[in-house]
Amino acid sequence: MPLLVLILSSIIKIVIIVHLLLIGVMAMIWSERRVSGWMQDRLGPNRVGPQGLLQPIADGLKFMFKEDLIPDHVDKPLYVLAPAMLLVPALVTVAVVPFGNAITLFGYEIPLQIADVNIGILYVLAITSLGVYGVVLGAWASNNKYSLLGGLRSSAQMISYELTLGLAIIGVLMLTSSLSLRTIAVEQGAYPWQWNFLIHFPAFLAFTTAMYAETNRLPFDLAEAEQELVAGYHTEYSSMKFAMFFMAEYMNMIVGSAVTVTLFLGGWHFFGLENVGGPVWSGLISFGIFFVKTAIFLFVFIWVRWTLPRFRYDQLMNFGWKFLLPVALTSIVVTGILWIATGSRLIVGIGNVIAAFIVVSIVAGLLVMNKTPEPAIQDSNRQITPSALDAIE
Amino acid sequence: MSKELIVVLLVAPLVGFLINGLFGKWLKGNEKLSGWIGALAVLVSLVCSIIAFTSLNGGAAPFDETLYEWITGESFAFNIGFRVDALTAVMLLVITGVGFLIHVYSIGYMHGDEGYTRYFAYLNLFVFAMLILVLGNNYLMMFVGWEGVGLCSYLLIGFWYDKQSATDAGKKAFIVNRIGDFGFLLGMFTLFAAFGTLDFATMFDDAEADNFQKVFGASTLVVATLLLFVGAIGKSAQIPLYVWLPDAMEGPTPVSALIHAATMVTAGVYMIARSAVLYDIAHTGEVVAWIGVLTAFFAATIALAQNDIKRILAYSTVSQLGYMFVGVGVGAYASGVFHLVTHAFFKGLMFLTAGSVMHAMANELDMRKMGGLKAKMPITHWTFLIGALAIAGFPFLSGFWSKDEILHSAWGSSPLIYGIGLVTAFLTAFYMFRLIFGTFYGESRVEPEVESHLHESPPVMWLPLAILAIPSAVIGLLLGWGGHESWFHHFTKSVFPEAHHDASGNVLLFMVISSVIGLAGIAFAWTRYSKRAPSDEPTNAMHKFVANKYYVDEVYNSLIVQPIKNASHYLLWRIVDNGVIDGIVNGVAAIIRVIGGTLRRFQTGLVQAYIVSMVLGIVLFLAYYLFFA
Amino acid sequence: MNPEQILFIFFGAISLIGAIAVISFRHPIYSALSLIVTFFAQAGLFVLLGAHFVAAVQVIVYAGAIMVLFLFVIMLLNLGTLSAQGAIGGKLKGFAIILGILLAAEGIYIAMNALNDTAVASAEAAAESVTTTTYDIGELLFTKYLLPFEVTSLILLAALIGVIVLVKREGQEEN
Amino acid sequence: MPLEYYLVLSALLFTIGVIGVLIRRNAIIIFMCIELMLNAANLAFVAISRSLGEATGQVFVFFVMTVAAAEVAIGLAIIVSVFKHRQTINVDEVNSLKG
Repeated sequence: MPLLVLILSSIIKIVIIVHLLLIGVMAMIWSERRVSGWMQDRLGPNRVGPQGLLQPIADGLKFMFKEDLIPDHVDKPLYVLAPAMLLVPALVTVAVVPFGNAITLFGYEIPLQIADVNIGILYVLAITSLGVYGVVLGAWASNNKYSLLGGLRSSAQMISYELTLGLAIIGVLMLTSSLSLRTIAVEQGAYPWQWNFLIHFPAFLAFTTAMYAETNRLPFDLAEAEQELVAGYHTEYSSMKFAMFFMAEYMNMIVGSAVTVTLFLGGWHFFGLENVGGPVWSGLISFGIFFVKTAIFLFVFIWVRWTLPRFRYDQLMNFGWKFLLPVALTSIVVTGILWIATGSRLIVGIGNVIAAFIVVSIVAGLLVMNKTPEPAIQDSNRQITPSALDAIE
Repeated sequence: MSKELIVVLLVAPLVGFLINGLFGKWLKGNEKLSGWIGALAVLVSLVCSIIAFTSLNGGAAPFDETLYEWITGESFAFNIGFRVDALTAVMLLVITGVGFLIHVYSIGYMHGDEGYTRYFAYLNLFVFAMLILVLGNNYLMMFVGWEGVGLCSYLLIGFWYDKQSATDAGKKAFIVNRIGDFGFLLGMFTLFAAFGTLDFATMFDDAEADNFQKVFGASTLVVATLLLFVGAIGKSAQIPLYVWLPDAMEGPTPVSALIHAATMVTAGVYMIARSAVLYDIAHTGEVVAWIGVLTAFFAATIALAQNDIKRILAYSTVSQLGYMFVGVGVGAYASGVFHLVTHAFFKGLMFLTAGSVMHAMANELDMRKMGGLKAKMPITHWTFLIGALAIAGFPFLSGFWSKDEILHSAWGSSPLIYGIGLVTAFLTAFYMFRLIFGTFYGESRVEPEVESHLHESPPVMWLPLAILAIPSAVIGLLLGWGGHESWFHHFTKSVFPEAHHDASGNVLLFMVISSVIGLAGIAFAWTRYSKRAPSDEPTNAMHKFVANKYYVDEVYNSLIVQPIKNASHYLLWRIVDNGVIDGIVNGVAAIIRVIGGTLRRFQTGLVQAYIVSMVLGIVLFLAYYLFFA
Repeated sequence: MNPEQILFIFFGAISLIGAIAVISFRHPIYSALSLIVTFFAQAGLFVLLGAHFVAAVQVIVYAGAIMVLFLFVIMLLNLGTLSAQGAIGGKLKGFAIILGILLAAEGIYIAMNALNDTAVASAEAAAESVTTTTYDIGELLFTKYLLPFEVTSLILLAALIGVIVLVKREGQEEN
Repeated sequence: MPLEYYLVLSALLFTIGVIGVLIRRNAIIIFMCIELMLNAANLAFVAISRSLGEATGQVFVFFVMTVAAAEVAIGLAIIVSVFKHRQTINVDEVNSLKG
């Protein structure tokens, strides 16, 4: 492929995908509100446009025309920088996600992926881990106790759950022997029973859960818990800067879902449907399949939001360190041993589930046995004193 | 024979030692278990030894292999290697066989002792070290074992370390042995300088081919073998280094039986038998034989006047070791080793019976307070009697055969040695039966409160006695029938050089003479002691002189120990240590104090100031390295 | 000027500027941010050197974990700028900077000259464009350097326990 | 790109780290400077690894990073506990090393 074509096709892909993401964000905002309404037996937005479809645009316009307020007491450079630092990683991650099989145009085969990096999954992890800076810096720059607490919570939470995020995919990597997302998607094959989420079911659950935590979604949204911290790290933000935080959150959801679909749900594969039609059509169909899968996963996001209540902070830490992390570690050990010993994906899958069950039972048993009456949470974590450390830890 | 077999044989006691030594604390509640672990470890070794013995194929197929390279230099290599030939196989059987029985015996004997597990740990360690000593295929391995058994001997003599006399005896044994070991080391160095290796096989081949560096000219091997013999003198308690062995009786009696009668003290004999080739070439055997026969006679005379049964046995051991040296000294290596084997059985047996007596008598050792024990302790009595008859050379018992062979060979070498040996045999029979009559016959002189407790020992103790009594009685007949044409000689033929003097004279005549001498000794003892107790007080000057062991300990004390002590106290401590060394130390300290007083002002407590000086150092060092070096 | 040189100058300049910023900013938060920038530029240099895996790990470990920890602590202790006067006066400070410049000069001298006629220099021409893959690193890591690898796991474990002990004891004292 | 350029860059970064350790008083910034020095070493490792055409240097970078992570964890814990006791992390004021 000539360099020119490569550059051109890449630019086109980037433009399309970024716009798709932005549109996706709007769609998500709309569907979140509509689905929430549906789940709570109310209507949701239904005035602007048919079914309220134009509501996100209205919201966007409102954000744009509001006064861009920069409070007096903030650390100005960081205050301005923070929303961008949250949004950029979310956008950049998408570069290595394969949206579909290749599409053939004008005799050139163009893969539906911006860049097939050979360390793709490491890239995703690296960039995802940067998302926390936006939150933390925004929180600190706001020079506001509530924001700061939100930022602290967020950073601790993200560091904790990143571990699970990284460890949970190692089983997948071991069986695929590749770090490239495209290879991982291709290796999974066409049929759902070949997909990774069945082979690594506990790891899949752990990964998904950790991803919820990474995106600061309910039930893990302690960084912006309204009842405790007003609006957490973005309390001081308004107008477009707030909108950027807002968009980043949804964008993270979309990208996270896409990564999950690629890693665990067979990517663009679905019963061989992706191979139907010519070189052009099959590419488009595979993209469609990928889109649908991601959409379903996003629906689960909203569904979970209205199903599970928010964790308390210590529960969050306990859950992350004492359940998810052991499950992810077990998954590595079990997958490795069983794969070497038997070489059968079926046995690996069954073994993973059994081992995870055992580990969770043990941990739960230990926790129940060691249960001591929980001390009341002290008021002192309202102010940042050395003693607040202990309460936060 | 496989490598694995040897490793198992060797490691089993080590494992026993580790278990008892490391986990003894947890085994304490169940001391029987601890004892049986120890015994089992040795049993494993025994079984392996038997397998090794049978697979030797009558001495035809020796095993010699290196397992591990220990120290490797440019021009030399010391290896951990093992050699199993006829000599080693015999030693293995003696060590593990007698060792096993003594372990079993100890289970009963040590019952209720505070250091029960420690005892078995030491005992197992001893067996391990002894096995290394006899298994090694070079002098270095032998030396490792040599030192190992020395250590265990020290530990076990001082086993009851809260008893002053026991710790003193342990120290004495250790120090006296060090003198011998020093000789052994020097001998080893000489050999290494001469041959460039310490491996038996290559060294003996080179020696026979006269292919070695003559570090001391023609007398190289003479020097080396005599130095090695100094080691043997220390380890095997010969004149003048025999003084530690009687004191070593402070240890538990089974230890005396195993270490100070059956195995360790015979290491010197083993070493000379092993180095037979060298001694043959160097013609130093005569020295060995003379030292041996003098020791034999000298120790026997001391034994005449002792009243402590273990001490009598100890001097008897020294005396019998002297016999063995006579054997290996006159070139009858097989006979010497043969006597080693028979002696291991009957002397082990006698020590154990002595232990049995002590057990019954509440640790009483003085035979003036015994007498008439035969009725109370029949098994002990009979087994002891068998042992005593064997050592006295009663016809057809084991000692008869081996001692006879040695005397026979001695005649061929020097009639004078033969004569002294014969006298010693008479003395041996006499003092042994003095002991028997004093202990088991006649009126009971036992104190009343002790007498009420008198009993035969439990089965775990008398069973080993009974078992040991059998070989004590018959092993000589089995192995030694036929004198120099016996099975034992055939078996060990491959190991030893040809005897250079033929057995002259009528074999039967020699046998008759020694039998008569032995019986005469018994008869003489019967006339003197069958009716009356051994005398309380020495009656004349000669008796007193002998009863006090010729005052050798006192002579050593005033000639060697006191001068060294005084020199240490006045010269080394007062002048060298207090004056010179302390002066240097204090002076250095004073200088440093002055420097430190100046330098401490630089210690500001500020980390960064330190780092600045560190970086300054780095910069200067780099500058020097880059531009000036 | 080929693209590699351009990129080298770009990333090199950023990392130098970032590094200088680390030691120049008064406020630790800005220092930390500058350090993150430096780390990113270094990751870029690693990519330039064909070490993709190391680049990714650099971002994950340094930017993703270590620096977050730094920020976390800075925010937790709510550290402001420290007062200017200290025991190390201006003289020592000037001396330190001079020392640093000397050190840099020596380092550059080493970098430029010391590698002459060494194995490195001779091998350089042969292996200019070799890209090491994750596979290569993994293979080395789990064969030749297996023991060091296991030892690092012990180091991490020790650090883990150490941190818990450090912080836990303090907590109990206060309660 | 010649190896020397990377090494010069590495040397410069290292020196900046050293200067930082020498002139800054904030323990956390000193700590960051140490990280900077480690990174400079990493850069040299990777550059030489590329020049030699083998991955060993990168393996060492991996080890350096592991040690750095452990060191940061411990170091920050120490800083936190020092702060709890003395309410400062100014190294000038933390001078208990004085004899």
